[in-house]
Amino acid sequence: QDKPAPFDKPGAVKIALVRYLSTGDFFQAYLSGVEAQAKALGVDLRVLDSRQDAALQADMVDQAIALGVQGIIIQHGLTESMKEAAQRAIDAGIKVVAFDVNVENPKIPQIEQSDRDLARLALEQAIKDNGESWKAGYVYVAGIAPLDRRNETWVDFKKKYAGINEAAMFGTLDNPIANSVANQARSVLSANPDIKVMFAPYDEFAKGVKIAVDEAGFNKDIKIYSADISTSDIAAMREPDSAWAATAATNPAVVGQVSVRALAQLLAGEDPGHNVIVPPTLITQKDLIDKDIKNMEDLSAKLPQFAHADVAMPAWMPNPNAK
Amino acid sequence: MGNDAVFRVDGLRKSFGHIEVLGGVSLDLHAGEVTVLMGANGAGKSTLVKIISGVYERGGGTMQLVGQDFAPQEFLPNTPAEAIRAGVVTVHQNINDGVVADLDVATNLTLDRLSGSGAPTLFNPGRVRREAKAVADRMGLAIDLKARISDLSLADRQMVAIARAMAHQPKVLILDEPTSSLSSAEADRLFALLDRLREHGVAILYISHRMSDIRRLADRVVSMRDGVISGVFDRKPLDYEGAVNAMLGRKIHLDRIVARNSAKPVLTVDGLRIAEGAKPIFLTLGDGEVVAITGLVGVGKTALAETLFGVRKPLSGTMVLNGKPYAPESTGEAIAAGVFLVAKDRADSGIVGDFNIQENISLPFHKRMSRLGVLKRRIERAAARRQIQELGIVCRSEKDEMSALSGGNQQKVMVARWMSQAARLFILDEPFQGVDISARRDIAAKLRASANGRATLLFVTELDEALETADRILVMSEQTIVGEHRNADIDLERLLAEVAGGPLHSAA
Amino acid sequence: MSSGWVRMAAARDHAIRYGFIVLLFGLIGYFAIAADGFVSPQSAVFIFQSVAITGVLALGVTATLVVGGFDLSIGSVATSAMMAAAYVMVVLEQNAVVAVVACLLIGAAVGLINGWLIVYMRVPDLLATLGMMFLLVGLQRIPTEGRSIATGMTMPDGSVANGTFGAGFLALGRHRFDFFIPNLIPVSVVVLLVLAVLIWFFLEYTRFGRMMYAVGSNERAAELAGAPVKAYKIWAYVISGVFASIGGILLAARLGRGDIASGNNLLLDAVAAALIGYAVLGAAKPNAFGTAVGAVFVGVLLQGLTMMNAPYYTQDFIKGVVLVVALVFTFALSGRGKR
Amino acid sequence: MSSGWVRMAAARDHAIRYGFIVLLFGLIGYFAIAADGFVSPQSAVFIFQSVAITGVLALGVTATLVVGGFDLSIGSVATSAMMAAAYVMVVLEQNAVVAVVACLLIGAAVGLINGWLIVYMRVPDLLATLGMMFLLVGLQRIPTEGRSIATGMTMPDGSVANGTFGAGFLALGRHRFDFFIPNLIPVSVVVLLVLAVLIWFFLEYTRFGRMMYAVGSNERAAELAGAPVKAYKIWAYVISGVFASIGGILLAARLGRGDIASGNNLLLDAVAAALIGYAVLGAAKPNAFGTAVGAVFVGVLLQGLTMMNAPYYTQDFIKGVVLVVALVFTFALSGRGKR
Ligand SMILES: Nc1ncnc2c1ncn2[C@@H]1O[C@H](COP(=O)(O)OP(=O)(O)OP(=O)(O)O)[C@@H](O)[C@H]1O
Ligand SMILES: Nc1ncnc2c1ncn2[C@@H]1O[C@H](COP(=O)(O)OP(=O)(O)OP(=O)(O)O)[C@@H](O)[C@H]1O
Ligand SMILES: [Mg+2]
Ligand SMILES: [Mg+2]
Repeated sequence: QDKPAPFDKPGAVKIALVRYLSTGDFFQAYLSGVEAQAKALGVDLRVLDSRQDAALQADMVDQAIALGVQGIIIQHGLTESMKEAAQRAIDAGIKVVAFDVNVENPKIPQIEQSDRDLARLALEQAIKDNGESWKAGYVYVAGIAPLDRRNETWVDFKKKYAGINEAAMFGTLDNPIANSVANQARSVLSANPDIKVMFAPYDEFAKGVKIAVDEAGFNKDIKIYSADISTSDIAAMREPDSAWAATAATNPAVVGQVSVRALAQLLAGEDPGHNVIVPPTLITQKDLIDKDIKNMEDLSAKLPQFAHADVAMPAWMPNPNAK
Repeated sequence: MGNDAVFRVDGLRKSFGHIEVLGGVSLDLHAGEVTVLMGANGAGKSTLVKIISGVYERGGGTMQLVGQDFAPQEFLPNTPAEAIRAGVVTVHQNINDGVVADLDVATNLTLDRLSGSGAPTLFNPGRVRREAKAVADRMGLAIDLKARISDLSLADRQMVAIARAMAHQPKVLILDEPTSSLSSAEADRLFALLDRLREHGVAILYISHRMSDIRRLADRVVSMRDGVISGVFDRKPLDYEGAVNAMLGRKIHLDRIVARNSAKPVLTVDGLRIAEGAKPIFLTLGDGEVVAITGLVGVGKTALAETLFGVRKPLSGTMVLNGKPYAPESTGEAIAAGVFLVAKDRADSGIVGDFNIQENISLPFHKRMSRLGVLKRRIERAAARRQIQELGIVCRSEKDEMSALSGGNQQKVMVARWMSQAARLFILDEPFQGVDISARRDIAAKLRASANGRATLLFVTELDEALETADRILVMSEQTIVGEHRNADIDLERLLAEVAGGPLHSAA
Repeated sequence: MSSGWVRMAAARDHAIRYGFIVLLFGLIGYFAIAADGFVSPQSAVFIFQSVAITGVLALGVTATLVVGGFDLSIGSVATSAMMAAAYVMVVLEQNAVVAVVACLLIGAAVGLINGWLIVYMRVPDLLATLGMMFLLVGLQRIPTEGRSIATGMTMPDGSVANGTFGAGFLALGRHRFDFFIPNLIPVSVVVLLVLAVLIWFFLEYTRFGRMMYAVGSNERAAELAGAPVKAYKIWAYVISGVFASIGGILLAARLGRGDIASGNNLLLDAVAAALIGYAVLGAAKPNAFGTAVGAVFVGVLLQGLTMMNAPYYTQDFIKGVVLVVALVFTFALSGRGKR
Repeated sequence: MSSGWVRMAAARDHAIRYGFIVLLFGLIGYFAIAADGFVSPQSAVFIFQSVAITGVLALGVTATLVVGGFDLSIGSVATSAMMAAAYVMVVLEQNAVVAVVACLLIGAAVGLINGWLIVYMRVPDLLATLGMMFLLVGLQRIPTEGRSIATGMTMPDGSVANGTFGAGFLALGRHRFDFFIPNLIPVSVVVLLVLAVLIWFFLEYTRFGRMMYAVGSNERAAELAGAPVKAYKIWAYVISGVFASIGGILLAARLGRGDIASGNNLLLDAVAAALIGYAVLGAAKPNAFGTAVGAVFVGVLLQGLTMMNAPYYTQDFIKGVVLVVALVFTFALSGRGKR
């Protein structure tokens, strides 16, 4: 299929991915999605990794400008530090998209995995499984943007369903996160053995909670709802009598692909729209067992809505998943 | 005699960088003999000892252990452990290299057994204490075995290190200035022990700058100069003067001191009490006067020195310096008032190891050598060079690291530090520790020559040092001053009685 | 001296010796009243379990503190061992024994390299182990290009890794021994206790341990007394490395996968435990018993606070305050203290 | 001695003195060839900017290293200062000057407390500052219950904080001075350079700095030479605290908010820079020039690797390897080296 300029000449386009977060499976999968789509499009990708240094990330945008790239993907970061940097890129005539960081710029499409939707899907499943009133434990660390957004949904749900009783809120980002959260969750479970539902809207949290629930021997009495997914999460959910009931997730690789595609559309003179939302998928324990899903590949193969999002997908766009 | 050598050093060489320190040293040690090694500061004595004991690598030459029951064997220790195992045991010059401050006396006394390969794996505190007690008893050491070394005086630490070395039943025992911080009573105990070891056929190499030690112990004297043996004296009676001349390469002559009087008082001490239950001290020091205070170890000499220097507070009493009340709150105030102290135990309280000679000398006088807080290095360097010249410090340049100096030269740097500026009251606490005879006389002469314009107060345990240096000699006992003598017509008997805290003390 | 003075000094000595222990029991008493369910065998076991991994690391770092060194690489050694265990079982499809041996070898090797750098290359301890820390944090991610290791994962080359964590290996994290109550004591707690007793005995009651203290206090004197100082120092780092790798094994067994993590928090918590140990029984020096008590102390504090619903940041705060206060207490009173 | 031997010794001396600098230039040369766009004024400025904050912290910790101490709290002082700046401006709605003063006071206060603990309470340095670190990590989150501080945030009590970061304050992070090229040099780089020159001059050329080295080498000797040793030690921690708070101010100005997740790596990176400084010019001791070079070295390395598209984990790995190799080189050859 013919691609529009400037993608008609392979290697003519240079783009940069400017990252805030990189450590962990989500970010690795996101990067692989970006790489796959960039390869499919035949563009030259530079990865600039600020390793959670927000100030450095802003500088890296300038560095990308100096490198003469035509497009920039900003992956995570802080509004305050990235807003002006993004504007500088626009001023330099560079096309920019931003994933999961609001740079408050009408010219910059916002790619989102919609954290509110993620939390909503998981919580709706919790209501479906457990009714409208239960005692809950909640894992949350304030100050982390996606967790803050997921928290908003939790707050809304608590308002909406008066029967939800939040007995304990805990959480930590001390690494290894799962290990530290497991320790906390154990303490919480000793203090509140009657908790029925654990809402852990980040899979590292959920893994920790699951370890604690198993160690306390409560795995048949408690259900865990979370967000995000990885191969090891699938294994944990599939264990016999696993307390981990459901998770809502977008495929980070798909989000990566969408990020590149939206940028490509901008470069080709098309408009991907200001909010490019990658819809989340609810994944339940039952799905995994019934469909015999063992890893992320199976998940993509057997839940097509997870494998591919028809977002930012004009006809000329090569699909990196196509074999 | 030469045929029963048990240890033989032949043509030993050593260089640091491109400076040759040992230029082919040959030496025999004989069973049942004390060989005294004499040499000026920096002659290379400690370096030789460190090679023999496996601390330094040799640069050339051979060493041999010879025994009646075995063929001569090459002796090439790569580590101190190997030397000890072969029966060559050393007490090094730096006392802090001999003991582990954080551990108790018992463990320190048995340290080498604990690290020996034959030792039982388990550490049984009871057994260790029993072994330690045996070691201590042989030396007649009366130290609490449970005490931590860091709570002991330097003399006690030295005794612990010596006791441990003795306990090895060594074939060859090397002692590098073991008495430099011992009192005469402790030194006597040491000598008695060395006599016993000598009878048992141990070959002993003894290094000292103290003629009294040397006279007491020597069977043979070997002189060393500039890294080579410059004389061997084994014909009785031993020719000590010849040995000293051989080690110095010239004759030294002793000028008799002409004791001076002073009219202008610089410091007046009135009823100072430095310890609970001690009698008050009264003292006047005059301009141009050199006063020595002597006394046994532990009688409060250092305590008095530190009180004068503002390190400690007196329990009661007043001081007047230059006609003004003087009550220093800190060492800084004392220095500002012109009171300087050359502290004893240079390694702990004098030398800044990371600094070179120049920086060590200028240390207390930064304020005078700087403008707006910025140091004037040219002035600093000039002062250092002047002192190196004046005191004859053996070094390559004023930029040398302190660790590259011999012990005696390190001590000279400490004296040089405080001589580099004019003092009103100049206190020196054991300033001759480890300094060779000629250097000691040089320093004493410098002190006397520059004495005008200040009062000089010397704390020495060795009476000889006081006699060589001072106009007036005071005796301390039980934290107070018990006697006073003009260094012209001294009643030595009375003085020694005072030192020993004898009848005079009870009469006072 | 008046007898009043003597009595005061004795009281002060007691305060120094037992102050920290009293504080610990006071804390336990407080939580027992304030937090439901704090007092139970399970809760006690759990406190031990929660500090088992950092405790093991802390015991290792104690060995390096004893010889006057420091090991900043322990956190990364633990996470490297965890990744290695997962890699060996999941990617290389080997069994649990191979995985454990591989981890221990890694720990020993890192310890040897650290020791060699410090002893023979004369690199200062903090520097050498900091460099090692960065190196390992990077190295452990290279084989999987930064992915966590779990059964079924896709490798960088696109193949799928199908090995699994052996049951024996997982049992290290999950099996519980009966002790009066069935299924009470997890393996990790047993490991902690055994290692604590071992290293305590080693340091206090063998000549090697004593010599390590001598080396830490005065290296030169120990050497001149004939001790193989270099060997002792290297051994200390090997102990530290091996203990850290045991911590990593426990971590892998508990998590059931190889998780991307820097291990910085493991490092800090372990160091905190070892340093708190200085204050226990007025030792004012690194010691294994103190380290173990320090680890338990932190565990009690965090368990109690979490049960009382204190948010994580107040836990950090209180941990800091208690640390500072406890230590001021010990060191200011004892009047010793010097690293 | 033969002249050949002398020449060899001289060569070794040169290797020690200039080895690290040569390595740095070699690295720059390599990246200049291997990575497009590495050589440009912008790139150079960028390298400095990327290490400005850690560099400032590293300079501060150098002061404590000089007096023979250590400060583990610098990272948390920086983040506390950042949070404080944001709190003062956003929640208390004060201006930039108040915010800056508040930060500096916090830094000085923490330094004083650290110094007091170490000097008067005789708590070992690592211990005191580790406790302080935990304490601050918790404390800085208490006022907002762990939330980041940004204009329009909801406070725990439900009110909305409406203050903004003053333009003057933001300029600290964003303004660039002209230097041949317009808008070239950011404020943070200027701050770094000015502080580096200041502390370098202070340590090398003033009597206060000289005495700090003396204190670090032999405390008792310094005291007997008339130095107020306690005051010097406390000052060192105050310098460290104030520098860390300046780092925090720069961080807040760059970010434009008080972000709880930022600043995690500051401590380790700053310590790495300060320790690399030991190797520069063969100093084998803490020194300000070395620290600055160390910081730039890390900046060059990471920038070059980033430009060559090396993934983040290989960057850590290479950082560790280079650190270790560079230091072996210096310390093994120089034959000094002892903390
Ligand atoms: N580590 C070193 N590096 C360089 N030079 C050194 C070193 N150690 C000793 N020297 C030099 O070697 C020479 C001999 O020193 P040594 O310590 O053996 O003297 P010594 O005879 O024991 O003197 P003293 O009576 O003062 O103890 C001195 O000039 C000294 O400066
Ligand atoms: N740290 C200490 N703990 C207990 N007693 C001490 C301590 N330091 C000194 N003393 C005691 O105080 C007294 C005075 O000691 P000081 O060191 O002043 O004696 P000195 O006459 O100077 O001895 P030296 O000849 O060794 O210098 C002695 O009885 C000594 O035992
Ligand atoms: Mg000597
Ligand atoms: Mg004295």
